[in-house]
Amino acid sequence: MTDTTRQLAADAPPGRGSGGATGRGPRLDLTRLRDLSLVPVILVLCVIGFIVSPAFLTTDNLVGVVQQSTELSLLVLAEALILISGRMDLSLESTIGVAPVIAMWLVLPAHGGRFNGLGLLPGWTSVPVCLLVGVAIGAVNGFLILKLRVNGFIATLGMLTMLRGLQVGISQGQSIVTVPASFSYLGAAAWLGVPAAVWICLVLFALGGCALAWLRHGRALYAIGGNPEAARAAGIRVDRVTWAILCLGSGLAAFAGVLYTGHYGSVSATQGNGWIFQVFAAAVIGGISLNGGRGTLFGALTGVLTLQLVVNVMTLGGVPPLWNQFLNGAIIIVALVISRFASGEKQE
Amino acid sequence: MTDTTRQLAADAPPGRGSGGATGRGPRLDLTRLRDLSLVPVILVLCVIGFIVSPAFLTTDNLVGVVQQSTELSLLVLAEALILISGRMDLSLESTIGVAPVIAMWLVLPAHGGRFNGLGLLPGWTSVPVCLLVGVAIGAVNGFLILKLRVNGFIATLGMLTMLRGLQVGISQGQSIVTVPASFSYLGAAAWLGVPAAVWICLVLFALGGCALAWLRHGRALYAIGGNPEAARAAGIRVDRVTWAILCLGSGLAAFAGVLYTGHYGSVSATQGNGWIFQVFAAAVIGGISLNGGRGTLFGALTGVLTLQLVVNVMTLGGVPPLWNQFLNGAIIIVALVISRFASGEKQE
Amino acid sequence: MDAPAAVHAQGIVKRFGPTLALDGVRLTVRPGESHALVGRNGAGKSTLVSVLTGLHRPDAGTVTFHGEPAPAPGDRAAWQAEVACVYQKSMVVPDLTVAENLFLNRFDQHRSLVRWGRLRSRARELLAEYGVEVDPQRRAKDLTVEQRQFVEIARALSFGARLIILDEPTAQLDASGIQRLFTRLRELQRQGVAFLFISHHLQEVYDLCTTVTVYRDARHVLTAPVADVAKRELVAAMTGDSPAERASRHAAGAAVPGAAETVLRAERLCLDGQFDPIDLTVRRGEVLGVAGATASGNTALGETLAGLRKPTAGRITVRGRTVRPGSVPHALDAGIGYVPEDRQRQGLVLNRSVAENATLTVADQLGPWGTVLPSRTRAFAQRVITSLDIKTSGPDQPVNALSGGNQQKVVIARALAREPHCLVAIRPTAGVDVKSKEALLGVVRGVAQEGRAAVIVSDELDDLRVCDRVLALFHGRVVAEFDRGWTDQALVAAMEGVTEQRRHAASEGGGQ
Amino acid sequence: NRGSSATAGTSGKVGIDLPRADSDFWNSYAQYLNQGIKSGVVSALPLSNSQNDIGKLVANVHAFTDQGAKAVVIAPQDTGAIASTLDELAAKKVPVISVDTRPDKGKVYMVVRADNRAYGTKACDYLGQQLKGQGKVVEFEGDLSSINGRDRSQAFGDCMKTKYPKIQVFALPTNWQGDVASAKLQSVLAQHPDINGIYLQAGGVFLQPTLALLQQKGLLKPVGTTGHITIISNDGIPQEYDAIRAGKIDATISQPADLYAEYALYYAKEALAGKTFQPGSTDHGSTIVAIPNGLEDQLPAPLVTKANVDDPKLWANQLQKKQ
Ligand SMILES: Nc1ncnc2c1ncn2[C@@H]1O[C@H](COP(=O)(O)OP(=O)(O)OP(=O)(O)O)[C@@H](O)[C@H]1O
Ligand SMILES: Nc1ncnc2c1ncn2[C@@H]1O[C@H](COP(=O)(O)OP(=O)(O)OP(=O)(O)O)[C@@H](O)[C@H]1O
Ligand SMILES: [Mg+2]
Ligand SMILES: [Mg+2]
Repeated sequence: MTDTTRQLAADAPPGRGSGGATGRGPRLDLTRLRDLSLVPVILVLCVIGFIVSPAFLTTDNLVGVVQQSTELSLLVLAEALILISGRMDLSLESTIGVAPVIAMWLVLPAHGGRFNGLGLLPGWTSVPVCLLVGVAIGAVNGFLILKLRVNGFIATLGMLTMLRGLQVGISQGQSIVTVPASFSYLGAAAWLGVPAAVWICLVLFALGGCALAWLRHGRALYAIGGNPEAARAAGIRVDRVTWAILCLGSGLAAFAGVLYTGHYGSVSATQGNGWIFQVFAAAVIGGISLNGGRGTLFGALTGVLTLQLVVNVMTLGGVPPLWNQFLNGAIIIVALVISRFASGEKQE
Repeated sequence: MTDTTRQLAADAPPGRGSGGATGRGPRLDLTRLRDLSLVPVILVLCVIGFIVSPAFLTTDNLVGVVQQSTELSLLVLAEALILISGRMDLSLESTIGVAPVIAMWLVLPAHGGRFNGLGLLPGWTSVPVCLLVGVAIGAVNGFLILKLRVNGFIATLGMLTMLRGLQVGISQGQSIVTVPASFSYLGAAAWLGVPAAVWICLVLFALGGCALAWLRHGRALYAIGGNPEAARAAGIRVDRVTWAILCLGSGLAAFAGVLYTGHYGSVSATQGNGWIFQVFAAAVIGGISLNGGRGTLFGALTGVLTLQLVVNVMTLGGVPPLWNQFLNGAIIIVALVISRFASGEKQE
Repeated sequence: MDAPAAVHAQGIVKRFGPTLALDGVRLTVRPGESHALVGRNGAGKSTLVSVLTGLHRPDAGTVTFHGEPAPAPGDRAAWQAEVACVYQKSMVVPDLTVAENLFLNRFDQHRSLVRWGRLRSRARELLAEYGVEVDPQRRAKDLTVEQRQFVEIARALSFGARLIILDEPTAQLDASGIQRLFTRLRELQRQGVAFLFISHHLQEVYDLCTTVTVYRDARHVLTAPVADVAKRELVAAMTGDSPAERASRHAAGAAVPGAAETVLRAERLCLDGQFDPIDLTVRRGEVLGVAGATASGNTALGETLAGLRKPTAGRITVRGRTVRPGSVPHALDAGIGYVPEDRQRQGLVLNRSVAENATLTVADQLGPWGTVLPSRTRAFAQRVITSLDIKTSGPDQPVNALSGGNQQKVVIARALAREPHCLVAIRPTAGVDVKSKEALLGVVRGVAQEGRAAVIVSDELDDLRVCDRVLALFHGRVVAEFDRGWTDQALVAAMEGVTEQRRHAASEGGGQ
Repeated sequence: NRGSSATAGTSGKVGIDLPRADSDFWNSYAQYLNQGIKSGVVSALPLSNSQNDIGKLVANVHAFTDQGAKAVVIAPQDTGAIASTLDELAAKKVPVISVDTRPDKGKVYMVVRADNRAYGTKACDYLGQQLKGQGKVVEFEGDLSSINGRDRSQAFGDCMKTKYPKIQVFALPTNWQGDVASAKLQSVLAQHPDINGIYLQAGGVFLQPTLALLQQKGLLKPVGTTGHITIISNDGIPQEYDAIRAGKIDATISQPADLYAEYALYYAKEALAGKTFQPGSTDHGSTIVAIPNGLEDQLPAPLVTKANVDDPKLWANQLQKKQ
């Protein structure tokens, strides 16, 4: 026995807590622990929140927090899937804005309104059109990354700028206030007293989580992210799947745009501006590896909630406006460090 | 004989143009070609610029373009060094702002001005203090990345937010207009009719280029970025060198802050805001690999000039303001694609 | 004869950019036949493998299985039904469990839902069937090299294909591992499974195979029954020149006088979980071998000597000077040269030039004031290229364009660059073809002849033959020490921990 | 022929830079500029857009002078970092008209802006009166590092402290982001359900998110009914007028995009003609005041309520007529 343990110890890659090496039980715990690593952080935040203001633990407030995280969480969901399969997409932050604008442009009547579209399509098509636009954007990203083989980070960065510019160009920089009812419904409606958006996000995360856990194509993402060659040898159509995921991701971003529009009552000209950093922060402190092949959607979700709770607690606590941003950054770092040590894995 | 030639053929690395097979000369050309890949782009831009406006080719205009690129190019220089050694630093974009502010805070008199500092130090210390602050920031990044082993991307992202917040907190969001003469001199002065900043940048790039080419520690960066383990096994003090480079990088960013202050006449509250994406774009289209171990400073420099020329040409060409940003993004992508095919290397 | 070949490849041409990897080669493996494919590094073996398994589409030529044309390039399932393969480079997904790696993308034929419980039990059965004791729950990256190799082999075999390709499966296995593998393979042979077996260990070819095919420089050279070709002819065919005097016999040269000064000494050196306190001394002109199977801790010992690992106790001295423990730079300065175990991982900066890699350790000697003069660098590189005869188009060629053998030479050049008093080399000939192997071992021997010393940490008998003295490690203890003239059986037995005969047992830990 | 004589002196071209293209307000400003230029007030180089980046602004100004611009109209969103550029222009004898912001340093020919401090004070007074000097008020602050945001915040804060000490103010920094504003308002509402007033520092960004949130929380009661939250916005864009007419919000402060454009061009023309101005009241109901580095024409920023929301003279109403 001693020798097997020694042997295991020998193989344990450096830095994984010594627990990593020994036997089965601990390892499982560790794996699960990686996803739970933010739970303590969230609990601490809740305690602080409760201390700074009794209003924190009211359903109103908590539901509010969750509702505010819906759009962001969808982007994180999308980015998480893309990261797990070993890619990156920065352009999501623009897709959430440009997809609805293009949809409105195609759908809204050519005159009368403050923003004049082409009026090519009936109002009810706005949501599907918006999603299609998202998918199309994903396809373009896929083409750049998989066919032209240019660096994904910069390619999607260029797309980010270009799409934002496209939005400004089409909307002439205005917010679009009058949108078809069908378009704003999902973001505004409430089911069983809880915003519809919340239900939808939960469902989507649940679906995504199950897909990653039990579906063949879900597992394929981990394989592709972990070792593309092996995946290919095992008969997974690496490029096709990756492309599909890029499309799906952008589609989700477009859908986030739909919710956003309903939630905030208009397609704002700066919708999603500067979100991508938050998206990455949430995903990574949630335990998703930027090198692909590792992480769970549950972790990502905890990441989003952490960031949103921070804002909420700081507001309730009445942090002096001038030091708001500073604290925000500090807390990201703290959360990152905690999740790194809780999961016991170096995040190279 | 025949089979030696075949052997040569066999030993040629893949995809580097048929020239790669035959002996040294061509390969060298090819390697250099990777750094020159943006030169055609720049030439095209110049032609366009000349067509759209005769004012383009005036020394005034061209010197102007170069001068406007100085601060950005210093950040790119810093990021390039860090990328070559296989790391990333997003916080540079905040360092360029916060370092001068802290320096001013320590140096400026405690009352009188619109912005009141602590007046702890004499005015002439402002530049050195600023640089020291930069180095200190780099040290903190190094600590997070190398000691705590957290993900560098997110850690420096957190630093980015935190430092920006720190700047807002200290400066109360104001621009600091009255700065010591010594502090604004370098950015404002002109030597031989050309802005001092331009000379300084050229010298710094030249120095950096030589260091990378001919200095022991310069070569070490490539080794570290290319394969840290091998570098370590070869007796290179990987962590120490990396740490030093992070400090140097932040120091350069702080120095860019000094130039910025002199150039624009004040420590602006939004100094460097949102630059980091440009920095990465410039570096990567300039042929620096995000995976480390590859790229040259000359390439990076061409990257910066390309981006800056685009802005200049678009202004001279009178691009409709609404479509400005769109073109910007589009051109990044085009440049990326061109540099990818000119260098003939997949940018995974 | 009459039965259609398990696989028949004809006129296969494959180029990678400028590189002609396969030049109209042919290969035929009959049903139930064990076919060896040998050739020097870069001969095109692995490339042929990827063609035969449908990973690469040949530029020209045809492949048929049992007389039928090969499946469509995209149709992996069909390929996998025809031929199973253990590739040269690891094909597991590090972060996934062994169970999942075993059944990657074929969890359940019909249902797209994965049933984990069932998957695990199937994995357990599979591993048990092939005698691999690995917990299917473990993540692949936590496995030892050997365990991983066996998992891949088990996976390959589990497809139930009648043709199995093994590309250098033994390169990373120790003797016992190889034995286990071979017993398993022989079983399959009896069941009439056909093999294509690639290895640089010709002995294995003779042990296992009936027919052998030799490639040289992307061309087919010969195919013949193994029985009909003597080793020297085989080598001749691979290298294309008249057979050299093989140095497989024990190292020649005068015995090292016990009086010779000690170059490297380790006193009660120990690293928890790796090896127990060990004393060893290496004298001028001596080559010391440290033999040991995978888990024996001999690699760890080597890495500790080189300063890559920090010992928990004990001290290392070079010519009486104590070396600061756990610091590579100090080890280098003290005069310890190091050839790491895995050239791809620790040896080379793959995208940099041969010159740069070769001079990595001497960067401080190539110019004044910390400068590195390109002229001197290239000159230095040129010297080692000629002295070690490294096959390269010049000092400026990136090393990732060199074959394994040549890459390994660059690593050794780097280790010798500082003219160390003592060279520590871990498995210096791993995955290197016979010709290069002799050259490399010759170099190591040469170091000793020049009045310096060397330590070879390895489990390959060919490596250990050049040693004057061999310590055998088993589970972190020195279980035996051999002078020259040891027999293979004795040494292997010692490495396997079967220490019934313990002539000059080491002063230290004769344990059990 | 007055026009011709006026344009007689104005041989040179004017370089005009727009600060950003992603806000209703600045796009209306651009529209008015284009109208003015078409009607030949001045001849201008093609408009440039500095995307809220001072570096781009400076680059564009350089381009203008290289193209021989004789006067420059800018709207520096960073009032510090423009200083040295102003000095250069002064050296080149190119007069500068600064719209909307007052540069901290460097010579300007004329600053054309409505006093942002006045916005804050107006809003404070309006809320103070409506709430009879007590209650709880939420203030959406803009970006703390933008001069206009800061002026409005400070003026509002000071006024509240001095004049209406009984009113409790929750100042929420938002970086001009609607979703941030909404999130923070939601938090505050959870804490204090009895908020009586809201001050939106920029209707363009905050209006819709605020209305949407109140709607969802059932707090959007028509003006006059009990439990109505008094909302005063800032900008004077058409959407705000709609909201006022619909009784959703009470008032807004019209930041005169039309006057910004009109007088930017007017002063550019006069500058080219070599005319100089003196402090004092003007013919267009505003006053020119002397500032350390030049003059400032403080344009009127009318408070718009249900009473005068249909006044055709308001720029947003003219905008609607156009469409
Ligand atoms: N990925 C690749 N890109 C370019 N050329 C390649 C690549 N892989 C192999 N080659 C070429 O194919 C030739 C044969 O390579 P291969 O790997 O088949 O050699 P090998 O016989 O497997 O050598 P070894 O015994 O070292 O494995 C090499 O000369 C090389 O030039
Ligand atoms: N990426 C590559 N680009 C160009 N040539 C290559 C590349 N990889 C391998 N080669 C060529 O392939 C030949 C050997 O390739 P390969 O990598 O299979 O050898 P190897 O696998 O390192 O040998 P072994 O695995 O037996 O140690 C060499 O001649 C080399 O020129
Ligand atoms: Mg091979
Ligand atoms: Mg090989």
